[in-house]
Amino acid sequence: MRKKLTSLLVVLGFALQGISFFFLAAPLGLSTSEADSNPVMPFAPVVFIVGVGMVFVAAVVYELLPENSDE
Amino acid sequence: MTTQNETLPYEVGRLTRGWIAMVAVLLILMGVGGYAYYLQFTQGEIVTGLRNLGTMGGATWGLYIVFLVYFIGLSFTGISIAAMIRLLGLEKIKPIARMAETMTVIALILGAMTIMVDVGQPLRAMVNLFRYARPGSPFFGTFTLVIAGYLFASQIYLYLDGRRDAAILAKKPGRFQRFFRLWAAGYKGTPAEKKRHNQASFWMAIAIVPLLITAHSTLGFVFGLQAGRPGWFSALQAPEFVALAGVSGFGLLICIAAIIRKVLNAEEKLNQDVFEWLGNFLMFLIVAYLYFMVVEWLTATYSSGGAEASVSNALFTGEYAWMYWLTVATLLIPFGLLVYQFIFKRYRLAWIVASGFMVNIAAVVKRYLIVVPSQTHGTLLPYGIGSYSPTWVEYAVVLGIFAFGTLMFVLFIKIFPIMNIPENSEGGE
Amino acid sequence: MTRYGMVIDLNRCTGCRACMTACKVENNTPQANFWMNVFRFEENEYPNTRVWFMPRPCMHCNNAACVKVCPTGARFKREDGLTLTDWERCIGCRYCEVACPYGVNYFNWKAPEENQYLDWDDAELVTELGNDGLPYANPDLELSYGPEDRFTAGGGHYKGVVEKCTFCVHRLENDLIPACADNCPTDVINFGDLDDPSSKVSMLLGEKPSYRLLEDVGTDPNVYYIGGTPPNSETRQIEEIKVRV
Amino acid sequence: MEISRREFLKVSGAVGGTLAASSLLTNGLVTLAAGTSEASALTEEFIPTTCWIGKQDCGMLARVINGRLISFQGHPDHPRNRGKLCPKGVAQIQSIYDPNRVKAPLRRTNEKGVPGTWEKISWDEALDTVADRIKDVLERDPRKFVWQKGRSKAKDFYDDAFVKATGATKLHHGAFCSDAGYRALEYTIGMHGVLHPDMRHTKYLLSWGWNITNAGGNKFCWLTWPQQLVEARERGMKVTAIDPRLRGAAHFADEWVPVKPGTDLAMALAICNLLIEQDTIDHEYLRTYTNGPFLVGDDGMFLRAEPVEDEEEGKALVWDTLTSEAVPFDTEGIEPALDGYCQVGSAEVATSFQIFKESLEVSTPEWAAEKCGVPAEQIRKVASDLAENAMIGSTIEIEGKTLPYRPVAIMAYHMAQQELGFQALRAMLFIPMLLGAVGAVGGQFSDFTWKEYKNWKKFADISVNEGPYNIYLKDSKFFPINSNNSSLVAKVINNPDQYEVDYIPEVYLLHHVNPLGSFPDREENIKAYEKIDFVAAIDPWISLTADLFADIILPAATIEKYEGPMSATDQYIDAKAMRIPPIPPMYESRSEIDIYIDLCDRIGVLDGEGGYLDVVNNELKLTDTEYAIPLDSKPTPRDIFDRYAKVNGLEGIEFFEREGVQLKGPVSPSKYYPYAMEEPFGGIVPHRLYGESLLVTQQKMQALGADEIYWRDYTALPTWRDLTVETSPPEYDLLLISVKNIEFKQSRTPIPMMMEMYKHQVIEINPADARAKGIEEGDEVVVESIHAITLETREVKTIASFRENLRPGVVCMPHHFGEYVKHPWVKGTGPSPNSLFFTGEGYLANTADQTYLVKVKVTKA
Repeated sequence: MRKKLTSLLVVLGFALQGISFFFLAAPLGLSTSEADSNPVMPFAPVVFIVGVGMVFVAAVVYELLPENSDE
Repeated sequence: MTTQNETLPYEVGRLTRGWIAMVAVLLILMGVGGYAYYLQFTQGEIVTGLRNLGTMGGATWGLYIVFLVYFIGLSFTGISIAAMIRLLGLEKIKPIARMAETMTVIALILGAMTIMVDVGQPLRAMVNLFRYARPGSPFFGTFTLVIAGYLFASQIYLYLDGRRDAAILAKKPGRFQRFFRLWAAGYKGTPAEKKRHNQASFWMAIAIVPLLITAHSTLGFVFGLQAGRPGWFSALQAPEFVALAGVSGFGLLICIAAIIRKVLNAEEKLNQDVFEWLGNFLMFLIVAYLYFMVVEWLTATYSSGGAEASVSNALFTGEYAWMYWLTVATLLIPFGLLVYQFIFKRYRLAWIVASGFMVNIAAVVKRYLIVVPSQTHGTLLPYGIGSYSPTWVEYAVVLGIFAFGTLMFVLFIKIFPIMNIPENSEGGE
Repeated sequence: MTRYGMVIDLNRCTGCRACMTACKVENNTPQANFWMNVFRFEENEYPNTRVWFMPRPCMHCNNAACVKVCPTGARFKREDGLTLTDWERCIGCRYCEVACPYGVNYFNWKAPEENQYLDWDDAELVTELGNDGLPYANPDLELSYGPEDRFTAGGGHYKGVVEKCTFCVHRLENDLIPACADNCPTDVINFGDLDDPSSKVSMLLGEKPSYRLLEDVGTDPNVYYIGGTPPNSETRQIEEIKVRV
Repeated sequence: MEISRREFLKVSGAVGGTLAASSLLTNGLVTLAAGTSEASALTEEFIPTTCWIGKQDCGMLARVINGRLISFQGHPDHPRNRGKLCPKGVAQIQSIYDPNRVKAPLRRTNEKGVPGTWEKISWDEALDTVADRIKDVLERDPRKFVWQKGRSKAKDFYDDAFVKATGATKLHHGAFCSDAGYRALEYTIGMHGVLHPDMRHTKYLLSWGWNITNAGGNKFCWLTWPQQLVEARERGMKVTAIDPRLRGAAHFADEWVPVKPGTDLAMALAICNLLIEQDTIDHEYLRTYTNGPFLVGDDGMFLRAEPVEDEEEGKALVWDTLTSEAVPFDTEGIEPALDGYCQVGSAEVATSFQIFKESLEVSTPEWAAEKCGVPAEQIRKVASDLAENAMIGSTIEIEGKTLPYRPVAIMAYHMAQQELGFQALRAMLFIPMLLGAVGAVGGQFSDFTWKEYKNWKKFADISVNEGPYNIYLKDSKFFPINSNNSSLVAKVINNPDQYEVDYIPEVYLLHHVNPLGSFPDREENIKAYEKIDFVAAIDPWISLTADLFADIILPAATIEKYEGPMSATDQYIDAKAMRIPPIPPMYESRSEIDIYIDLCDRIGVLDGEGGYLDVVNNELKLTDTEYAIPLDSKPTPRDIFDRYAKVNGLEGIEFFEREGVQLKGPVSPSKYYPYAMEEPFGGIVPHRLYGESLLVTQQKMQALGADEIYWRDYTALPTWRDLTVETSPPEYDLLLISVKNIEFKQSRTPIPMMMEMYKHQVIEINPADARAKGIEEGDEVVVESIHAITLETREVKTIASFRENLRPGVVCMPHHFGEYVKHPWVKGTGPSPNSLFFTGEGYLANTADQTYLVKVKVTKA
């Protein structure tokens, strides 16, 4: 459970970073229109930061979360 | 009270007269910095020495950006030390791990502050950066990875690493007991917990090294990707930034460690070995950086013409030459001292500390030389030579930020042990 | 598709700087902000001297360095080729300014009302006009333009925000050409659609050899020059515009 | 006038939503849009008017929104500027609203001679004070009332009316401009103008001291000429710049002849010599339309026939080659000899052309090369280029008429202001005359239509009277041909006995003129003003002169008034324009016409015959029409112009208020080309190649005992002599000239936007000269000038600015600069070159025209 949650956070964190970076934030590459200057989703950078955060929060979760009863 | 305080290690909670005086001085400096910033905020950056490139013949990035780079450079150390302890098993430098991590956290906060004092619309920036930040901008990395990710990661590191000590301190009654208990978050020091902490730390160290490289490179990219700015446009910028970050960070860490050793009379804990290791490590970083400088110098002078030459002439022989050669001197002298000690194994603390101090001068001045001359002497259209000299406002604001950082550090020292508590004071083991 | 650009015929340029004042009046730009700048150059030594002039608007590059580096998308490209600044989004980091190889960006170091040449708050003037501030303020600048209704014209020239040549976006939307091109006494500055083969700018480019400034930087500018050669390292400015606020 | 109502409501909608949230986030700045969020429809108008800042009155459209001037743009139909404006034209909007304008009539409250302190007074009080003083002085001695204007904007009928109604002595700015050139052309070909080409056809242009990129040439203040030049260049016209400084002609010059300042006469003579030597001259023109064939006796005077009937003197004789005898020049069916000698009676006499030819023998290219400091080869090249391009003998068909085609010409204007200016311009004019280019298609022109100027006849017999003289020495033995020079007037006021003047003026009325700021020899002028009892100024700003010496300042309106009518021709299209106020006069300022009417009313010279209104009627050709201004009325300016419009067949002033410019179509070739006229050159022939009356004048001056310095340049043919400035001590090794920069030339006031582009005075210097003196770019330097005769020195401090486009040995400082007006934007801008120039003997041409040439030394401060 603890390890799963940790793994989940790490995976999710990286996923959020990736999704936000490549799909939600303003598009990469040559700008040719007004739309290129806007994030696809407002506050997409926050998602990215949350993603970064989650990866490291995973460590906290891993350390702090009590083990399952089977331990 | 006194009894309680005496029981807490490293003068945590003990307010000496010297400490209070220092805090007072820091508050005054912050006040001056705050007033200067108030002027800047209300009147605009007209109160700084910054001006537009081109027809205004100025530099639009100046002291603030210099110190942004410097502060973020300092943050290199905490994380890298922590990572090295885990990954390379360098147990002997454990005593400086926490101060390094603290330095990292504070440096990153100061970095964020310098960005805010630099931008023209700071309040807007706080919203718009989160709302609109574009991955395409090299600044994206600075805002997200460096300021947010890096800061968050180092805080977590600092936190997790401190749990053991917090748990120990939480056992002692006192004002901070609740705080320590909260920090410890149920840490009991069981072998399972230790194991888990070691595992977590190890994996975090693994995760953090690429972040470390990326973050410092990102800052290098802020400059290195600009094809239109002679002196900046270079693939070398990113690795140079990583190397100089290390140099300045380790240099400052040596200074801080030496001060703490003196103030806390921790000669035993912060022994010669620690400094020797730091000195040697700094030496290798300086070697790496000097290598970059030589490469940079050759590239700039070998066949350059036009604006590129204008910048390099200004750097090596012109207006900025004294700063450039000061940088070279403040790198070569420490290098010489450290190599000498390394070869003859005759270490002197004072020399190591002096080296650490000198490389920080080099780091600040070199950042100035990265940021400013390319703007004043590097216009590709013949705008002519520009000029920039910081005003008192900029100095005051930077000093205020420094004072704020120092204040955070000395406050932290008073609420949490700045070094790991020795094994013997650990109860129940 | 439309791609606005300029073709500047240096053979015709007298270096009179009327484009600069036309720009300043039209866009109410504050002191020391020259969205359009005219270089006056001198080359070689007496008696083989050459004197020539070169207007420098924003190049409205296709591959604009400023757009690439802008952290917030305040500097953006429009589909019609304009490179504009959204002065409501700009945070004033000045990254665009250091990235731009042409030196066309101007940060507002002061509040606009303190930077408009004369004391427009003079009591008698205020009585005469009924309000303070710049008497000849152009109301078009305060409007929003484009599909996203963004504030891209001169605007208030806010303190702490970067601004630059807009190709007079507010005029374009009213079917007028930029003020500099409109006023140029000797028709040096030609403005039009580079993608339209029948436009004057395209025809000029077809007829005469042209160059763009700093082509090797890779910015792919939309401003072309006809006549002479680009400035080189021997080109010196005379009567240079060097004004600090 | 085009009015549109545009919805600005969009603003409130767009900003409203974001405003509340973002007001904090915009760093405490509420968006401007918020201020107009309640704005409803704005009324936008385009009011046609004319520029006020320069001299050529370009057509403008004033964009006015809700009664507020927003911008000026060029009037698209105006021939002179075709929808464009110069930088000052656009920027003058700042001057209209300038809070430093004189806002109300002012009275001085401190002593004169120091910067003024002023109190506001009512218009009534101000007008009464000024009118009382004028009335008083007119009653005692009308000569003591002096009126001066810098430059008349538009037709000067209302100035003239004031001068004529009051009998004031009128001074102006011409002697500082290019009047020496005007006098030379008036004398030689009867035209009022200097030299300009027929830009549609010219193929080779000598840009002689023409500052193409900054200053106007002949007749136009700037914009029209560059427009035509650029078109001519695209057509293939070649340009050779004869100029010590390439900055003016810039890249428009194909060749640069960096002549030494003041030696243009030598250059012109050498070119004439080469043209004659090569025999690339138009014999036909010279024989038919000049006095070249006139026979000249030993005394230098023409041989004349016996006077018939009421003639004062007989007609000059020429040698008819058909009959081989001397006959009056206008005898029908003769073929006069242009050159050579002939036997008349017992004497062998030469034609005046022969004399000219012989006089040129010394003027070889090598001789000129030494004087002018340029290689002889360059001079030869100019002469051969001229000869080659002149296509002597060719013709062209223009609107069905076959006309001579000589596509070479000279553009010269302000360079006329030099010690030998009058004769230099005559010699320069001889070049197109020799080529037969005067009035030919593509050739040499000097005015828009070929019409006689009053001086043509006057100069046939120049009056030289005995003293006492008036203050500008009109008809004196000192300066018989006289462009009245107010710096010389200052000298006269300071030394009346020396100039045989028996009074000094008491009352000055200065109408937008600033002698202390604009004219050379500031010290001389200051001393003179100290002697003037009462000075009143009509001006929108407090000029340096007013600040030091005015007792009363009357605030004039700038563009916000009716003024006109003004010519709008570009030399090819005829048009008339009018200045229409786009907004009411700012502050308490008033139109000058209103001011003059009120002054005349108070002085008592408004109505009645010979009064102000009567003269206005005459000048506007209203007299004896149904639109004449009733002499007992007090018309408004709009009313006057309404009558003017109606008498010219228009509906009224509304026409101009709507259209701005009245287009009259292309100038007919028969008006433009003198060869297309019914009588070639309109009968203003023969052109005075040989200046017999100049020689007569010299003799008259000698007879009255004038010193040589005054009469030595009154020679029948232009004769080179060494310049007075060259006798300065050798340590003063540089020649200072003044130049114009477009940012502030002829500006009536500092326009901040323009001042910003040119923030500080500099002295332009060739780097080689500077480095030899240890001066580096941007160094502060002391410039010290010396008077070659009196050895008086003057100095200013300024900044060195390096120019490779400047001839070594020459330095220059921009004109119209410095603290010439009370205005924050001139503070600390540096000195005016006027402080370094001298006036008076040695520094004036024989026509009293000012020179802008002085020897200086430049040292590092």
